[in-house]
Amino acid sequence: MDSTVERKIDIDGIKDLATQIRRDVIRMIVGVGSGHPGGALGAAELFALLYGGVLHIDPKNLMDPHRDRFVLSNGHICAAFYSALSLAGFLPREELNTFRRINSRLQGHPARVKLPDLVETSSGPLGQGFSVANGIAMAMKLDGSRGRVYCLVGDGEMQEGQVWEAIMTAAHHKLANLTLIVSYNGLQIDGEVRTVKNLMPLREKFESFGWECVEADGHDVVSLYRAFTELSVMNKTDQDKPKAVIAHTVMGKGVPFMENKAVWHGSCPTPAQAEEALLSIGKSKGFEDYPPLSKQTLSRKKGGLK
Amino acid sequence: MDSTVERKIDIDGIKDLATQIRRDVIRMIVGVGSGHPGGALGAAELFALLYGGVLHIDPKNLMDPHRDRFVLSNGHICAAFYSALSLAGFLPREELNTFRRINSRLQGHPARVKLPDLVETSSGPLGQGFSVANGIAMAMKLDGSRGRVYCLVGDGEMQEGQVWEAIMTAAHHKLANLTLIVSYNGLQIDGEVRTVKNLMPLREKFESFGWECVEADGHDVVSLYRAFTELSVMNKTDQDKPKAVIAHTVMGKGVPFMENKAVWHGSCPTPAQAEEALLSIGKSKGFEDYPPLSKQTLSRKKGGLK
Amino acid sequence: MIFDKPTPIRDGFGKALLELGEKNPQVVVLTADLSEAIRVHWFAEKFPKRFFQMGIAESDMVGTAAGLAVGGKIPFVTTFAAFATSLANTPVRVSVAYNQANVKIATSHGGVCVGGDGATHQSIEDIALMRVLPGMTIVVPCDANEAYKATLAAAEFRGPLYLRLGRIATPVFTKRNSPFRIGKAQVLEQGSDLAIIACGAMVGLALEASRQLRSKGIYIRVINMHTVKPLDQSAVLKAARECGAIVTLEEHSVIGGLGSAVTEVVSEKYPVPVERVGIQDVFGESGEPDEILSKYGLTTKDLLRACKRVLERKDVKNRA
Amino acid sequence: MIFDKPTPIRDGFGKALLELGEKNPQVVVLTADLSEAIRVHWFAEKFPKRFFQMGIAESDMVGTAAGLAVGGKIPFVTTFAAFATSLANTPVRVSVAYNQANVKIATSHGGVCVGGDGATHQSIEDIALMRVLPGMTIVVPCDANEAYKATLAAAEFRGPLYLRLGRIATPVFTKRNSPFRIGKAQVLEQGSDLAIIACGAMVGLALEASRQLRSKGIYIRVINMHTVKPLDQSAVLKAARECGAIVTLEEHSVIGGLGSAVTEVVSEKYPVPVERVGIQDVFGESGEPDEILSKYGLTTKDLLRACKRVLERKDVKNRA
Ligand SMILES: Cc1ncc(C[n+]2csc(CCOP(=O)(O)OP(=O)(O)O)c2C)c(N)n1
Ligand SMILES: Cc1ncc(C[n+]2csc(CCOP(=O)(O)OP(=O)(O)O)c2C)c(N)n1
Ligand SMILES: [Mg+2]
Ligand SMILES: [Mg+2]
Repeated sequence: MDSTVERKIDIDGIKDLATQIRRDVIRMIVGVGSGHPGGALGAAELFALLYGGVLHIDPKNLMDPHRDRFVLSNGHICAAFYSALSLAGFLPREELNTFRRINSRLQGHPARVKLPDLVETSSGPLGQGFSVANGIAMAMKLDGSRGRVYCLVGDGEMQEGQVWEAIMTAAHHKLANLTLIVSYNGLQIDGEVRTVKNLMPLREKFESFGWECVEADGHDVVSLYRAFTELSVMNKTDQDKPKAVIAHTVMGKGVPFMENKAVWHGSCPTPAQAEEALLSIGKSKGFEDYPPLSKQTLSRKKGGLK
Repeated sequence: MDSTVERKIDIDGIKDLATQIRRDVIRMIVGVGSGHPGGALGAAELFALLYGGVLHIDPKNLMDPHRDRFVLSNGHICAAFYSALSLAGFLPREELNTFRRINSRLQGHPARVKLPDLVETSSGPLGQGFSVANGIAMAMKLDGSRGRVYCLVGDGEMQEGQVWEAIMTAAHHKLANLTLIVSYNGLQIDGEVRTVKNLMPLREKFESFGWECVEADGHDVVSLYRAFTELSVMNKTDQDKPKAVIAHTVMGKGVPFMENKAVWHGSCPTPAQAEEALLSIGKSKGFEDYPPLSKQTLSRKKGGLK
Repeated sequence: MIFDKPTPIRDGFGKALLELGEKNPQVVVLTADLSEAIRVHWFAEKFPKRFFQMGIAESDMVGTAAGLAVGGKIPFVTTFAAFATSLANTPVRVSVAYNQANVKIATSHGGVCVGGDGATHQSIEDIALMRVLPGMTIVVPCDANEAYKATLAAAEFRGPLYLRLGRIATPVFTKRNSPFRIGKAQVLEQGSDLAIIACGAMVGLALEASRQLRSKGIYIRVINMHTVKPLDQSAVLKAARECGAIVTLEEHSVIGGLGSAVTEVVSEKYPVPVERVGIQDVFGESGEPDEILSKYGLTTKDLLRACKRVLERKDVKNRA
Repeated sequence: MIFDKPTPIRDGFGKALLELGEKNPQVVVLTADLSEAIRVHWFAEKFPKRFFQMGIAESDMVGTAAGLAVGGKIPFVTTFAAFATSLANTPVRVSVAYNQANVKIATSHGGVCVGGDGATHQSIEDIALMRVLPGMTIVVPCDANEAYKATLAAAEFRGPLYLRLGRIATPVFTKRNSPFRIGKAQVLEQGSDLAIIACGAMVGLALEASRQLRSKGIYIRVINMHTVKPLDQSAVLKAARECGAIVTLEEHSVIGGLGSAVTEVVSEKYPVPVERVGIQDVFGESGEPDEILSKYGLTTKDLLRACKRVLERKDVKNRA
């Protein structure tokens, strides 16, 4: 079975990509002194798989009506998103230096006005992006697009009522061209999801709302890919359910001292911690760290930093 | 089995009360020329049972900390609510004449500022009341009240995201002192619920959200009562789930030309139709129609009508 | 499609939408279980594929519309004013306004002329809620004809736009060939003793007040400020300079809406006395529209009183 | 509990809450997965039974709080400004304001000093959104001491109240014995060439501008308008009459907030030139607080420029 997957995607390449995303995330956050490392690290494989094997998007043909779309609803983990975009050729690598800084296109939460071709919708307030993803899927159906919409949400995010409205909408409007990915790391800001506000059993919930739902190990590329493809028999008339992938992830994955600790949802590591983190993550084989820019260069380029 | 129920509530009396509620609803709405008869008629047995047998509320001791509370979340059906209040001695019967009129306490949607002792919370925008009911249940738990909170919602109303937030809240905070009643008539303004935005299977949804859920025939007092009591093993430590009763109701029930027709959600019958409706409903045995007030009286009393 | 007898303002919207359905295949319509109330049932019948019933889920509806706009469509989302602007405030803010998404939000039940449904259904805040959003254009047509034109203009206009439509039958003031341009106030009467700046169905009251005062030798400038944002500042400042006193008039709270917009501009550029006629920061209630208008101070009489007050203050100022 | 060095305004709130926990058994606290950000983790630890974690569900949280108030409690609901006032706008409107429920809504992240999180997390609309609700009291403390007093006062006050609390460390201007009464403006400097009416952390800028202008012989009246609603109209009108020119200053859009409130009052009662310093109807962005304040026109320099502009207009007016 693994071999089938291997024929379709470059598993090692994607794992390697995930490593580089993790490195980028740590460097971006420690570089600016704030951000959300936990969820971003936990979604490294997801972004690597999406931008390294699943999404049909071509940086050179961004207006292809049949391209896939990606919506990041849990916008706070955007460090991983920006990293993936830069590694996949959509953004200059150096630009990651501007993350969360004044005058940057890489806002602390993805901003469509800053990156209209890459950010389908601004997110930040949880629960907003998913509805937009549904709307995009509807427009694509109207236009006969062969593309697919992937939308990522956090588990804590699913406590927002609007998410459940969107779940009903996708099922009711038969958005079989939509895949919702839940990054299920069991944590949110104030602690464990089950303590803050329990979501379990989540799969049963999706099923009772008329969705197809599979679970996957969010750090196992093969498991994830299989979850995606098991479901992507899309646009067939006999198959009109939207698809949910519950990706079991670990907050802070890859950095032992961060793993499964809610405090790393939104804390910035110290420089020493960042170094330790980078050591744990290791180096990627196929990629390089983005080059640092001197503050002066940044300031010249963007005209804002002091 | 029926006999057990009969020992606890006066089944015939409650049925009779429902008849009077239906009469009142028709007369109130045709009297003012607008309102929402469909859902109100469909909830006649519910209101009759609540105010005629289930709720422990005493018009003479409205501040009893152990009293039960009732929250009408689907506020548009308040004609039935006001009627029940008047029949149970909480409101003067004549006041029903003022329904939806200027300067009235009987607003088109229940307004707490107008009736602070009887309306626990203002409703109108769907999806609001249920959260408030949860809050009341929490306050009662804090205060060690033996009372119970009953909250009524419409099926269409359940499309609001906030309802699902409240569903999660009640389960998470173990509000075993709360009963949610869904008036499941399968209709809303624009037609069938399953066409507008499907809700089925609803019971599975409640269960996947950690609720106890039973279904009942919303027009069969015994079936309804059993649903309430099957569940009211409340405040036991081993039992901390909130309880949902899916009451299968018929929009416009009791008035054949209105039954199961979405158009009667919010249309006012003509005087001739109202007469026909009253004929179909028949007379109650134990109650009288509320006396009409002349426009002059109304105007003198309330100072507003022309 | 032009109306000549009293017509619900929303009808002008519904009819224009039908025409847009034919003309522009990108136009899509969403509603939240209120298709007839906001007059999109005509569009729904004719263009079922481009009509999306979203159920009672206004936040999701607005977000979905933003997605449709991202996908190249021109979505009109429709519901009551309170539900679009208050209940769905965050999707409007984030997914529409901040995204600069090409979404048109069209609502009925702005103001108090809602009839028996009462305070919760009477939006006296919607203009304020929309006005504080950067990049939001706000259009409040004064009659069905203007609603018709505004709807066609909205579809041409690129960007977020809020269209507030009245529910009850309203006299028709504007003609087939009356000019309408988003952002450009329409001066209906040219007096210079005092200016009344009004929007929506209240424009009728302004014309009536003008008629009554003319007989006393007082000449009112009546401005139909159909676009509340961006406000036609030059029309306001011209009125301030030439008339020296202003009364604003709207079926909305005196806080945050047209009245505030006018006081902001004149305070900054040319301070003159301004009276704001509107709902005086209280919730509405059930009743017949005329009963409510009269109880809450939105009659010609109230307007005339405000004119009198502001003229007195203008005099004091001129004497000083 | 009194602060003397720069302290996040929210800390004053968190400490007062802790004291309220002891003093008043009816006080309960709700949060939506942001307990530390809004400093209710101290209360949560000490009074776990009266602390309700509601998860990321702000609308439901506000509705639940209204229910707790119906049940006799004094709930403080806490989250970021945008989530309380925009996302939960309808529960605030219906279940709190219209119900006149005794709910206190306390938020951080009002304004742009949020740091890197960017526009969606920077509420420049919250005061406007709350001000248009009938019966809503709005308090914007200028430092941690005032936040502390305001929180205690809020618990005593009956009815809906919105408390806007800054996130970043802010210099402390007020003293232990500085007077604080909801609805009563505090005049910090007594000049009469020009009045600056400010709220929140911006009061510091007003004091700084006053210091700088004093050296040029221009005497500023600095008014700390901690209560934006109900506005202390007599303080505003006194300033208008005695100073003849006003600058308003707030970390909020110039639409709908304190600036609008002031122009409404003076336009109605005593028109004078008013400059509104605030966010100029645009969304914010990521950056360091000082970078953002400077990019968006909220520095002492910007304030001084506004003072100059309004003084020129006052002169023109006086000459005319
Ligand atoms: C509507 C809204 N409420 C609150 C927040 C603040 N917030 C940002 S992330 C977060 C926790 C999200 O949890 P989860 O989705 O599980 O993401 P994770 O922490 O796992 O990355 C919260 C409460 C927000 N951004 N939006
Ligand atoms: C938030 C909100 N959206 C829309 C409406 C308008 N509205 C009133 S009742 C109703 C239909 C409700 O359906 P249901 O709950 O099934 O009640 P029924 O028609 O069965 O009485 C709608 C859409 C509303 N009151 N509130
Ligand atoms: Mg999580
Ligand atoms: Mg129904």
